[in-house]
Amino acid sequence: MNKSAATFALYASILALGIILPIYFPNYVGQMTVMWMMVVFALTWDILGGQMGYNSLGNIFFFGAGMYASGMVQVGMFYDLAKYNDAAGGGIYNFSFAQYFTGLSVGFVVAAIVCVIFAVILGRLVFGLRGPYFAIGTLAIATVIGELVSTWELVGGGQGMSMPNYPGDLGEAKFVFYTMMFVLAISTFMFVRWLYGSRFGLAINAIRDDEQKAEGMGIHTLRYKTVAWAIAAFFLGIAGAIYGNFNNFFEPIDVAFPTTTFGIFMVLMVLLGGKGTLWGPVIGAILFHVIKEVTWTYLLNLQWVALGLLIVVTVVYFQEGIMGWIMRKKPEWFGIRVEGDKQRLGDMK
Amino acid sequence: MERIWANIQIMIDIPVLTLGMVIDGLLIGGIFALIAYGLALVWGVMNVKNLAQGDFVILGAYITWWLYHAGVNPIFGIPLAFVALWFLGWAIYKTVIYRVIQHDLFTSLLATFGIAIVMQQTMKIVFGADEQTIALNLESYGFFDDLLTIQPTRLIAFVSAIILAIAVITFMKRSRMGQAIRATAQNPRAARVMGIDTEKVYAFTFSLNAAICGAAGGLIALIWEFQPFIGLIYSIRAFVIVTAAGLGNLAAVIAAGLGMGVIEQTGAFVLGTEYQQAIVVGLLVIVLLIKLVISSRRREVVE
Amino acid sequence: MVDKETPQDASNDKASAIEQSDKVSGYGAGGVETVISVEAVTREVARMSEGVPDAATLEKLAGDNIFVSIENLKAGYGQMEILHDFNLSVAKGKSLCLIGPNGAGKSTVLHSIFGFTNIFSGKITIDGKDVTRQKPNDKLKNAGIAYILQDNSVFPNMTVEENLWMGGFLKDKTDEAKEAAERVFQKYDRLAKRRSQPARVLSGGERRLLEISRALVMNPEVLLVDEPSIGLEPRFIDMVFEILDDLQNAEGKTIIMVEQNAKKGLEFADIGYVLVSGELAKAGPGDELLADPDVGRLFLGG
Amino acid sequence: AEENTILLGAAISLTGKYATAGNHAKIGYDFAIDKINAAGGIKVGDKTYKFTVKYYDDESTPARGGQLAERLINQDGVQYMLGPYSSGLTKAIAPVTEKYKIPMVEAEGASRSLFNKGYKYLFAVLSTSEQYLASAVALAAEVAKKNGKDPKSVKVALAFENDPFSLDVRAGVIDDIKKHGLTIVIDDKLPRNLTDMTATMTKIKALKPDLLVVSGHSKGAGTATRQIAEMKLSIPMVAMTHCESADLVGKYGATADGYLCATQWAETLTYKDPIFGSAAEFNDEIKKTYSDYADKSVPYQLAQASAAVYVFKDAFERAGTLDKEKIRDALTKTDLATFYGHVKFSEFGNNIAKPMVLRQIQNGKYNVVAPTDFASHKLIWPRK
Amino acid sequence: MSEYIIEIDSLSKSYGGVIANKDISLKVKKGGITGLIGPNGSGKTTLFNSIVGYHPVDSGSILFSGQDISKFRVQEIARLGLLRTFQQTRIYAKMNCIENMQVSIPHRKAGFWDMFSSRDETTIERAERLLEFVGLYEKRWLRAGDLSFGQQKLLEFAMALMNEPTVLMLDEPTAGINPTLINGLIDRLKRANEEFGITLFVIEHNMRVIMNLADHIYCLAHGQMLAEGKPEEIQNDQRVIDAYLGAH
Ligand SMILES: Nc1ncnc2c1ncn2[C@@H]1O[C@H](COP(=O)(O)OP(=O)(O)OP(=O)(O)O)[C@@H](O)[C@H]1O
Ligand SMILES: Nc1ncnc2c1ncn2[C@@H]1O[C@H](COP(=O)(O)OP(=O)(O)OP(=O)(O)O)[C@@H](O)[C@H]1O
Ligand SMILES: [Mg+2]
Ligand SMILES: [Mg+2]
Repeated sequence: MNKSAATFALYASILALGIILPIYFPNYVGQMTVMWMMVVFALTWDILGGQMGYNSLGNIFFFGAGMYASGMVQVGMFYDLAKYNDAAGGGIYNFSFAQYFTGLSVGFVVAAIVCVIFAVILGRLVFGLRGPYFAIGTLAIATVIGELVSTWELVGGGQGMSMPNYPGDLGEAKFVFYTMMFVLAISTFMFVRWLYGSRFGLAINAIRDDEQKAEGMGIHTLRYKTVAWAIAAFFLGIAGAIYGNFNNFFEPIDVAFPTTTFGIFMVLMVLLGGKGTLWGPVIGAILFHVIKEVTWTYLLNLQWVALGLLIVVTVVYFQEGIMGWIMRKKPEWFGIRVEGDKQRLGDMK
Repeated sequence: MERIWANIQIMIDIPVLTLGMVIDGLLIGGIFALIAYGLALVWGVMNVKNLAQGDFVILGAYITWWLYHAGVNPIFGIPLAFVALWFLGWAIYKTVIYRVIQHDLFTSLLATFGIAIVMQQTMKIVFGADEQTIALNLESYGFFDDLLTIQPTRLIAFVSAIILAIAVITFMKRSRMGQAIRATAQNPRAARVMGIDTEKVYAFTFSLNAAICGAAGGLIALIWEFQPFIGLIYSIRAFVIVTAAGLGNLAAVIAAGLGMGVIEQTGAFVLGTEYQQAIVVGLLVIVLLIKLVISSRRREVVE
Repeated sequence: MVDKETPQDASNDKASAIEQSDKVSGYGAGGVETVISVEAVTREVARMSEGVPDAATLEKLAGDNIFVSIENLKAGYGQMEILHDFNLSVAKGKSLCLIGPNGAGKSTVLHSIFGFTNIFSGKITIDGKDVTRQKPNDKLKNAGIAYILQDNSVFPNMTVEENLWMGGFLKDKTDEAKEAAERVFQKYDRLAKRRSQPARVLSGGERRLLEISRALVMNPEVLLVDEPSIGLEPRFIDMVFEILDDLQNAEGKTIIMVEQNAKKGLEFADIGYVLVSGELAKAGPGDELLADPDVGRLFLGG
Repeated sequence: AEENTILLGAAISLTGKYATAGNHAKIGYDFAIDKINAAGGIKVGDKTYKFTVKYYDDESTPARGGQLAERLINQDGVQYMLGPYSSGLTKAIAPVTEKYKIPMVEAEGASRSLFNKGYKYLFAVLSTSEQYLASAVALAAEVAKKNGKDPKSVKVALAFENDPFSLDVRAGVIDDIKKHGLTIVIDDKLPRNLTDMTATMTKIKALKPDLLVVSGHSKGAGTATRQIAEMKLSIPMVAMTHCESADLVGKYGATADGYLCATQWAETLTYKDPIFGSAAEFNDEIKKTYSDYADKSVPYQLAQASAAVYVFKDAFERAGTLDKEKIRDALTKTDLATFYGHVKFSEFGNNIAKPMVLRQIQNGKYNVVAPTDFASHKLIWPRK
Repeated sequence: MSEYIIEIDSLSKSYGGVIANKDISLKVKKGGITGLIGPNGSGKTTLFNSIVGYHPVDSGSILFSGQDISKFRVQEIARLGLLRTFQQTRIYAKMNCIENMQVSIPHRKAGFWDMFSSRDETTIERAERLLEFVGLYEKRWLRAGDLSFGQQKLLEFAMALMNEPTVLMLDEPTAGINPTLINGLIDRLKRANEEFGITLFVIEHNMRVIMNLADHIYCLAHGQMLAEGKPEEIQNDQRVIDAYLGAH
């Protein structure tokens, strides 16, 4: 089998699995939705973290921003947001089929746009920071915003926000959100695949390896960095919007801006799969999610210990990630040569 | 907005209260500085960003607390926590950290994040999930009709923190090990060429940091409530302080620690307690932005 | 393949004018006519060499009282083998210079001696003691090896003075290190002027000077020197070689050096090795190699 | 035996910030199940069943809670749910149970915003959170009147954690303050990770309120108690939630004296039922079974969890079938006396038959002081 | 426009107390090869850094094609076509040599959407030809970070050529390079200069190189301009000999 046929078969089978699995295991649809979300997390994190060397701990901000943006739009289009969110206010709010889906589609678009705008603005601020300062700076921004949102009465403050209920059959709802998340994950993947193959990929790799040099060579570093972040923000924003509706309820600290859970998981998954590679994040995310769900089921009460140990073991013994490991063992699969066509004196005679 | 002005008005009208908050901020800032100093050490020397910093602290608190309930006065309990954490730090270095030292930022962040999780859970299993504290219930010193109160435990904690900090700093400046640590921080390969056993230096540094955290935890047990999952907030504070102060600069770390204590207390008073957490982190953002502006004038970046 | 073995137009009077004047120190002067690509060099060497000199030949070359010896060393980075069955012998108080094209593995030889590489097989002995598996930090203490790295190795945030003290880290008494530092300052006014400034502010050449003098504080038996003249101004290059000469001849130190400034290196060293693609291509007394027309054409720039 | 069990499901906070209270609740569930099973189980029609529970750890995060509920229902086949700990988690789980039409009897989600959404499968045995500290406000007004003062002159300081539960308590308190016409002088919200309340306490020093109301789970209660003493504040009346789970008396001894503590339940109350006996008996038995509580007072979180299981038992027996719709219908008609208090659900699912009680710490004892019908002791005012 | 592409007028730069450059004035002729020599620590690298914008200057002006660039930032200057290499080599360590070359195309000519254009064949071909020249063709798939010191230096040089700069500033391009290869480098530099009209400005300690290469040489000492002139003049200038070259 030649290489492109193999690739095609791989893609086709993943696509097929994504469609077939939820039909055969309808009970796991919720978890599978979250799994695809994890794939989006990992892929978008890797754009900056793996490919560009900018290790952001604050990407989760866009997730929350997308969630809140779309939530506000979905409710705000039809009701008074403040009243809706006033917990003591009582009252039951109904969304018709049309209202719900209009809100949803407008909400997603707004979420994506808002996140891109945020990325451009924030990028101006944080891209002057390097290394750990960038990581901590972005973490700080995500945390501060989470804290501030939790004092913002309009969106429910620390009480959080309940999203409109899906107007149709509730069993159908989960397939709807699953499909959205799956499509999002696939689109994200295809997009970054194309991206890394273009000049863009090279330039952000150069920034990763030596940004000062890249600047000195005339690469428009800020432009590349901003665009890279905006791309990540775009997909994360939509993921947030989907998740807000999927989960039906969100609040700032634990759901929308969970810097210490999802925010760290993003990084962990990429590391597990192998950072700076195309497939690494995908494999890492799926594996991580599956392991996590399994330990949650079978090691109740010890699941966090298991997760902690998994992290430690990965980092200690498996630093280059799964893809990195494969690359080291089978470099020729990736067109990488470890050794130049080295001549030895003896051979030349 | 009105509320903020009202609060500022109070601070102006009753300056003793303001003074009280500043003093209190300094007292707790001493402990923050200690934790941050430990972080600056492992960060600077080994390039390990230790996310388990706060969990070392909490473990130190638990050890002191446990000893207290077993009848050991914290005066002895805290040094014991120091020693216990020293050995734990050493063990963690030998099993995990030695593998991640020469790697990039995230390897160490994640490894220590993993350690943090394991520690939290283990503490929960061993000590339970309840909030604990060592309540010595000492009578506070009151001044100006009790408008200004100074809590003896906080005073003790502050003084101990300062003594420990001075001891560590002197050690770093004067001793051979201290010298080796500094050299290794700057260029490990060259240090090896000088005959320095960098492995030993790393193990020592990591243990020292854990021990410092252990002692700081003992002090925290004396003044606050703690539970297994609260370590993260101490880690965050340490990161904020170190980021603000920069590595290598001890005086700055201590100043930033004290400053953070004061700003936390007064800021929460002025803006409202709900912003306290935001203030801590917001402060970091502001410091970074200032650094950015300054360095962009110098055609540089913040590295 | 760009194979420009034909010399360029030799009637470059500017160049020949310089060749005449013997005033220039450091790198020396000379023409720049010979233009050969790296592959061509490798191929030529393969053609001309009479096979890899074996260990016995090398020992004979080194003379008696062998101090440092490497036997059948296979070493490299990670899984990659850079040195293939490499042998080396130097007698006590002698000097050896490794030359060869870029990437031949010269630095790797020094790395291996000091313990910075992965050693797959082979043996390194110093004064009869096996040091193959010793950790780098024990090399100075137990085997008396000092190493001057090819790239930057100052402690940037320590002062120049402290840097020198660090050179004597293994000394039991700190005073001795301080005395040694004073001696350095007396010799090099340049460093003395900067003694209490952090080393990061030094210029490239000043750093090199610091690195070299620092390595001498411990009074080592064996000196590994990787391209001592890199980045140095011409007068300093001469000075460095004078220092090395003094160390070898007056103090009886054994020196293993890598030098791209091959002319200088071979002039200085007792023995010269030519390394190509991780293998020894030629070995001989320094002046003999220097006179060898092939070596001249392929490694000395014509 | 396999057929003869009824599987209940619960996502509960075993880790994370609600782990303490979550564990109380879990013990409550476990205890009740053991007790009911030992007492002959549940008679449904002519069969007897035993309860078993499937637990998951929700880590105190709502996101996780929702997922776990889904998993319990879909993968573990749970048909009847017990509630999680805290209002936030209940808010995340209720839409799921509603979606799958799974009846849930919960004991720890008190936010009243849970009960205005029109949920049909959600039942809560406890009093809703706006009632938690309402009687404290009433008491303060009463005291003021008795001392011949205008309630308007009573200055109130509020310190509430910024989380769904505490904010709900706050909403109730504010309603009552308006009702009685008191004046709010401080209204601080505490971030969730707060460990130090110096800022709030300093404000109290400046503004000298007559009543301080605190709600912030056990950390809030402990921290406030400690710092009130340390900063030598004299506040005539202090009311808070979570005194028992924070073990104020054990930790702070005399300094906690005089505090008013909201509780859903107290062992001194005169409720009883055939399984658990009287409140006092329940209390003793817990102390006997779980050594952790031997020298602590049993938190009400534990008691109400037990009560929730008991309510299920009752509903199963009255329904006479395992059909979940029928169970739901039976639950709506619950009218049950328990050791925990009377249980009767409104059309929204909250318990309307049981009042909150207020206890005051008096010489290290929790004595019921309000409402008057239940009071065993007299209020001590001012505190010191 | 004047025949000089870089014109520096009384440029000063000090680090705290250390005066690295004092009142330096010099001119780099368009299309020529200008040399810069001077003892260690005389301020050569500092001068380069000032020109390409790595730090602010204290005073003085730097004109590039008549435009004052002393306040510009690194990228802006690079995009004008002013490129420099580093004394301490800098390459993209985790990318292979070909990628290193590909990413070194002249970005100043790129528009916003060019960011997303594909990696074309002609670029790769050009990259390969250049790599072949510096003797790295066989190593083209190797990670640049795994190259030896000298090989990295060569790669950096090839990358600079790839960028088609107007002015190329080289900081000790031959330090650590094998003498035979140095000849090749010089040859290539001269050809780059002649064929593409790239102006060269070179720091060197290697007299063999600079004397053969440059047509005009400046010599710094103690941060100040000591002498300037044609190679022969410099070589025989007593001040230069005293301060720098030394004599036997
Ligand atoms: N850290 C490393 N990892 C992998 N390969 C390496 C590493 N360092 C060097 N190499 C490879 O080893 C070979 C020899 O390198 P070495 O540094 O010994 O060369 P050298 O002879 O010192 O060259 P130069 O004169 O350029 O310094 C080179 O081909 C290089 O690609
Ligand atoms: N960042 C800095 N801070 C303080 N002083 C500096 C700094 N950089 C350079 N210097 C000082 O400025 C002077 C000039 O340094 P520069 O690097 O320009 O020298 P150079 O001419 O390139 O020397 P070399 O040939 O050795 O590379 C030196 O004395 C050096 O100590
Ligand atoms: Mg080398
Ligand atoms: Mg220089």
